[in-house]
Amino acid sequence: MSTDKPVSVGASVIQEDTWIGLKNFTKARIALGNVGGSLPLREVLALKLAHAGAKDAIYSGLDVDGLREQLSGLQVPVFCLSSRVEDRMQYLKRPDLGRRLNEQSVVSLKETGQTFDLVFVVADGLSAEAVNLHASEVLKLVIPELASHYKIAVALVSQGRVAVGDEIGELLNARFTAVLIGERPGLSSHESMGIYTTYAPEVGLTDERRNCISNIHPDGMSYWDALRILSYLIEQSFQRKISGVDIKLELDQLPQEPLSRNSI
Amino acid sequence: MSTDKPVSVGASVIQEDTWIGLKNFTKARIALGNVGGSLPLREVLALKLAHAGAKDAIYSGLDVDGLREQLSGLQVPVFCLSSRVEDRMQYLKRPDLGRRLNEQSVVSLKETGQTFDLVFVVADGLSAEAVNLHASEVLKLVIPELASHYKIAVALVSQGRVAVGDEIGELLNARFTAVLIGERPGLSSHESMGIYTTYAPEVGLTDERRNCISNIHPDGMSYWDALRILSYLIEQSFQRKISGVDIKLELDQLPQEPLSRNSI
Amino acid sequence: MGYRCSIHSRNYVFADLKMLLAKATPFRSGDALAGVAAESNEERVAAQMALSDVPLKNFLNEVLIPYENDEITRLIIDSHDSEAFKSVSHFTVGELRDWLLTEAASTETLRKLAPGLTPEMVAATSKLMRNQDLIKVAQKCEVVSKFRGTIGLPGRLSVRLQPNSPVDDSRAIAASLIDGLMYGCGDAVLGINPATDSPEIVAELLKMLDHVRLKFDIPTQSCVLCHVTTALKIIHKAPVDLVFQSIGGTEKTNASFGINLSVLQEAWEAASSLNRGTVGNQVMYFETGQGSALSANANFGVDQQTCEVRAYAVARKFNPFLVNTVVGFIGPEYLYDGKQIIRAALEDHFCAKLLGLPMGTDICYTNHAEADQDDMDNLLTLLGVAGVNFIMGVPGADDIMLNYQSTSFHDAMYIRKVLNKKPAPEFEQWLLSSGIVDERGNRLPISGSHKLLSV
Amino acid sequence: MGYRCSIHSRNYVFADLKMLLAKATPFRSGDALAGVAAESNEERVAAQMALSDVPLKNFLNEVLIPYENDEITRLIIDSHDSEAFKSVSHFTVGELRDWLLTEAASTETLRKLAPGLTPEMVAATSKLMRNQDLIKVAQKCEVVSKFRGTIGLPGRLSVRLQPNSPVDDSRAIAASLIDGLMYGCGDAVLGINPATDSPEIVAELLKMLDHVRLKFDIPTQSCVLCHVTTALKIIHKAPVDLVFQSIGGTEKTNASFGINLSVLQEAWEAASSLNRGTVGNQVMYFETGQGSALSANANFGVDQQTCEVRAYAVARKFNPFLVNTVVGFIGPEYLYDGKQIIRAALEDHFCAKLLGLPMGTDICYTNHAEADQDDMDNLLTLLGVAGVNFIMGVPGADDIMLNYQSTSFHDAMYIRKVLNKKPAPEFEQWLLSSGIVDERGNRLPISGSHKLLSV
Ligand code: B12
Ligand code: B12
Repeated sequence: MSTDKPVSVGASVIQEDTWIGLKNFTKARIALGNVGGSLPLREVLALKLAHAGAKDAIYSGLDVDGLREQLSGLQVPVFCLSSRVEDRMQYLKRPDLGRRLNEQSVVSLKETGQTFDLVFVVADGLSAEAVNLHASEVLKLVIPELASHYKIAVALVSQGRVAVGDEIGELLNARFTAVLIGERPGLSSHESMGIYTTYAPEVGLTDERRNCISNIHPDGMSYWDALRILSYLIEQSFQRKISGVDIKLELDQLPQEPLSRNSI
Repeated sequence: MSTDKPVSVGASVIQEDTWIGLKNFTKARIALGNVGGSLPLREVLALKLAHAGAKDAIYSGLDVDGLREQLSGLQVPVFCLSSRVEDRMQYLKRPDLGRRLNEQSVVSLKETGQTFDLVFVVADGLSAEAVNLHASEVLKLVIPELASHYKIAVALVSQGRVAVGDEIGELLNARFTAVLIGERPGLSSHESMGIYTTYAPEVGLTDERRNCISNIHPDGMSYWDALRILSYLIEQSFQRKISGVDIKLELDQLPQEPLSRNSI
Repeated sequence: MGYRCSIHSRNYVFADLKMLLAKATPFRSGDALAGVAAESNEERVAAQMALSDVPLKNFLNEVLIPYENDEITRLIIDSHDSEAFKSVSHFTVGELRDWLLTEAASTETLRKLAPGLTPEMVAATSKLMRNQDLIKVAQKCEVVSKFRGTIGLPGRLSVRLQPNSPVDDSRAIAASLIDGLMYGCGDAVLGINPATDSPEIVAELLKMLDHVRLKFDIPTQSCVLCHVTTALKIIHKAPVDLVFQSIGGTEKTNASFGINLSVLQEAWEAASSLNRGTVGNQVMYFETGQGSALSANANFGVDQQTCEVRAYAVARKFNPFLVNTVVGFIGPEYLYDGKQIIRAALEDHFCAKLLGLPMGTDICYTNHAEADQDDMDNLLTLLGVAGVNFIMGVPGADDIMLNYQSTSFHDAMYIRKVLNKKPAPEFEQWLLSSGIVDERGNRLPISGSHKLLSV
Repeated sequence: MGYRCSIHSRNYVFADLKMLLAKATPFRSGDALAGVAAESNEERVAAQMALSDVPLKNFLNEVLIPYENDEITRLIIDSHDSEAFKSVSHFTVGELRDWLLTEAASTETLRKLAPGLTPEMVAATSKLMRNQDLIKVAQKCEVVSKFRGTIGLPGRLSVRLQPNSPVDDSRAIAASLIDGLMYGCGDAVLGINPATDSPEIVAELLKMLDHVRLKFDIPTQSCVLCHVTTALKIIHKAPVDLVFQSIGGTEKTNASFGINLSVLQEAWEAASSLNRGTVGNQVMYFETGQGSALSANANFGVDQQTCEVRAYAVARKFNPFLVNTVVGFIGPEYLYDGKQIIRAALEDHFCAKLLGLPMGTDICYTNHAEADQDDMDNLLTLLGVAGVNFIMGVPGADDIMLNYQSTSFHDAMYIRKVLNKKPAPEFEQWLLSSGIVDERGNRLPISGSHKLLSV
């Protein structure tokens, strides 16, 4: 054989996929093509770059001032709290500390001596970016609609995990908490927010007692859909005095327009 | 088939090696037996335990006071020096710093304003244990024999690498250095010492310019053999005004009893 | 009582079997978090030495979590097959490890032994094994399971196609599904994680999967990984092949997941009764992962790996089609970096296989862990050699709903290529007849008019 | 000139090819020590993106170390086979990476391509490859070498038997030698590292090895790994099969080892002239390892992996029988932990194979590195899949003279078993006829009166 014939002049060596059109339906990494079955280099590098970005999101910080500012018009008390975690490194290794308030926060909540029906907890979780972007938008839509029926408070928590809502709820004698929290950042969405709801919160509950609305971000669930589900969960919880696995999301019972219609 | 017959009652499942007797000839881990070709558990665990021990040796410290004390009878100046390394963690990552003296050490050597023929450098290297155990023994044997011909000094260096001897030699205008240094600790010998000799030392030399006597420890080379070789290297270096690859160890030219005969 | 070992002049004492097991475990962040990890390498080796001398019989008498308080302990003790155990009943843990590596422990012998082993015995043994031991013994274990395809045959490696969407959008999911099929994936299961826990949505997704399967006559099975109680709600209204549930190794962990053995029993009975399988009728799909018990404060001082293996007792009761350890998924608080993830995955795979389970692995990491694609390549290759039953297939490795990186369709092509592994036989036939791969497993060029693209 | 890549709104500029290569390298401690590592993951990806667009031709025009100053640069440029290069001369680095993974890059094509590739092209390509890519492509490369045995055939894996003694004691070495042979090791070479650099001792050890080889008619070769100048001294007085030398990738590194190309040439000619081989006459054994150039202050700002691959140009010139990267041997200042060691080993193996060298690996770590036996098990398995030509066999993994842990005889049994690899064919026959292993590679029980024990 002669080796002086260029292996594949001009043409790319990538076997492209003919279904590139399907990319219109999803942000998933489909129709990437292949080189002998393996991922083409362009895709390998794109993934690496996204990985670098997602790692940065983990280290983003909760914008307490900005959030307080944005929520100021709602006329509900806003508590600024911290978990027992000291820094991000520790946050990653000690979820137990992220589930509990630090002493100062406990004292400040005890001092209020108040009782609430509904407490919205905003926690950085694994992506402060997510709640910095979405939390006040969601709260500005939901709180005005509920304020007439329920006594409401908001708590902002740095270095918080989902279960930190239990202690906050207990200290504020809340009947219900909804924790708005940054989900683990993914390669394709660094700022995905989740909402975890709990009826009759108290320290020590586990996740079977909660419901979850996940993937709230521009490519995921819209604010509007999240709010429809949230309204439903609040309704169900207050009616049945429970939360968690026994509440299923029955689509036909979802309010069509629970609140002013808005998309993300 | 019936599974109620015990797989191998009584007898061990280990296929033992019939040449256990060969263990008398070596400390190597031979005749370990096997289980289906794999290492029997007893040997796996023995290795793990030795690994824990070897890692500790890395973190042993140079016994400067003890060494100075032991060398005090020799009537040669003993300099106590440090490399530029700050702690063990840094030592492992920055050999460049371990090859250079810190400022204070440089100053102290410059202050002496003296010239020496032979400088013996004792450095912790990767196992301070090794030089703590062997260095003064070797020096006590060799220095008295040489003191009549050569002007000698000793330098003790914390956090030192082999090449730190070059800077010391240069600063003391030495014609020759011998660096006694702790070799990397092995599983079976945590305290193995090496001696690296250099003629006309100066900063920036590399290893082709040195000779090496390695594996000085109870299961390795005896003090006596090390001293025979060291005498030979000193003789060759001063005669031929070189050190390094061009000097080969010709056994027949080794002095039979260079110094008082002693085994480790 | 207590277990002891003295090293040099130091005496190490371990109060009970639970503590001995914890201290003998290779280091991982979760055990440190739980406060049960060994404090030095020497203490760890001392524990391993002491553990190696413990007779296997002890595990039948000294339970880690009281029988009265935990239905999984009861399950383990009550379902122990003492006939099968007889052949190794005279061994210590160390002897079992040594014996497993010998030729005497053949595929057939190990299959028969499985019901005689308890999770704790197996976990204990794994703690004494090096990675190479975990691979070598697992490779000998063959666990075959059947529904519409046959999974786990020697020389084969299957893939769960995981076409998730953050909004459970059918078209988005179908797009990823087609992509995966075109890369030879989907023989283990077509399995969607739903973003929303709604019976209607789950039913709708199941119908879509079944439609695609029937339309193209794909010899595989489907699953929507909702909560088991959600699946129960729709089981007679939608085409349910496999029923999924996350499970843990203590009753309390399962309670935190909102389940218990009787709910699982109910699900198993309901799904079995549908008789939708063709070559077999194993209907359960379970997922597990080190750390879930501690995360739910339900570990009772038991180390996370032992908790994990106890979950396999739950799985084993329901004769599952698939069991999957989501090893790097839960996060760095339990498995900190690539090294810990790799070790844990090899342990989980070995332990499950030895207990007779059809184990697959979600070879994965989250963006808050210290790991990267190279670590996954390593683990994928190691598990391939160990004979893992199946892996995940996620478009481009990036799950855009669960937000983590798993193995991609391309990774599946890689591992099948370098180890010369084939898909499940029924699915392989389908791939060949659909013109997707050739006999050597290479991807064929696929035209824009391929039948699958008409979906 | 300079290379650039902008990411988001940030502009990354890399002054020259040398810097581009360094910044594109996966993180390792040695590059940080040298001050040439990328400062962030993003910078690293930017460098990789820029590097992927560099035409391969550039490497022939822009050398990393000036032609005038470095005999290895001259060797690389002067010996480049532009005929063989033609087939890929239109590629960028990224395209070469992509092409290597395709079916078009077959074993035969790659063999013919090898002389057309320079070390820098290959190093650059490897930096863009994931571990799975390094494994997959290396697996396709077959490099066979011959002396008294045939090494590197597909389905085979050989072992250097390394029976060191801290005092070069013949009986101690013989004891380890027998032990290793009894575990099927020694087909790559019976190779002793001498503790003392004495011509007489080296000669004596060579005689002992030759005596054992002849007495038991073992189809293998021997070597004492002294300095090449020492070997030259005794080459006509002692039975020298292979001549050994450590080599580096810059002229100055080699100077620090006390060698240069002409010394190696002299050694090669002398050893070849002895004609001691039977099935072939490849006489050189080289060792390399990332970090040696920096350690000798001889890296000229070139990253350590590129320096390493440049050493392969030196090796290639002398048509070696064995090349061995001592990957975890040099220490944590160059490769900090198990992860870095594994990555570097896969790179070294891939690069050498692609350049046409018979590469083996000293899968090892020192006690000052963050690594353990599990890391070695992983690497051993990965390299086995990648098709490594040979590994080390050290009694119980513990080299009592060099003070580090390598692979053991038992490790060799493991990898051959799980991957179904055989020793070199000549040696396999000998093992069978000596009653040491059976056809399936299992160790037979060996009586105390076995002939080898009469030594
Ligand atoms: C990590 C994770 C898990 C881990 C949680 C363990 C841990 N320590 O982190 C494991 C693997 C155990 C798990 C299990 C389950 N999960 Co989950 N999980 C996630 C995931 C990927 C990330 C969550 C996150 O980032 N949280 C933010 C951090 C900062 O909070 P945290 O306090 O550290 O973590 C807590 C919560 O994440 C909570 N949690 C995790 N999953 C779920 C699910 C539900 C329903 C609830 C109430 C809470 C909950 O557990 C953690 C510890 O308290 C999300 C998907 C996503 N993109 O968010 C799915 C997700 C939340 N899980 C989901 C489901 C369905 C489950 C299961 C019910 C599956 C099953 N059939 O058993 C189980 C059981 C959950 C339970 N009741 O405990 C769905 C929820 C659908 C919905 N809208 O209700 C999601 C959206 C995706 C999915 N389909 O899997 N999960
Ligand atoms: C590590 C090591 C190496 C590494 C050194 C790189 C590095 N950065 O560490 C590498 C792989 C490059 C190496 C190469 C060689 N080594 Co070497 N090496 C060792 C080893 C295992 C440990 C040394 C140690 O712990 N030093 C202590 C630390 C604290 O000092 P350091 O300043 O960090 O390290 C310096 C010295 O180790 C020195 N060094 C390393 N090897 C040699 C060899 C000689 C002859 C000299 C003068 C210096 C030297 O290089 C390092 C950097 O300056 C010893 C065996 C042992 N048990 O000691 C063999 C050993 C010292 N090496 C030996 C030999 C023969 C060589 C080679 C000559 C082999 C060859 N044929 O090319 C080469 C070239 C050495 C040179 N002139 O540069 C012999 C020496 C025999 C003798 N009595 O002369 C020994 C005893 C064992 C052996 N047979 O391999 N080596």
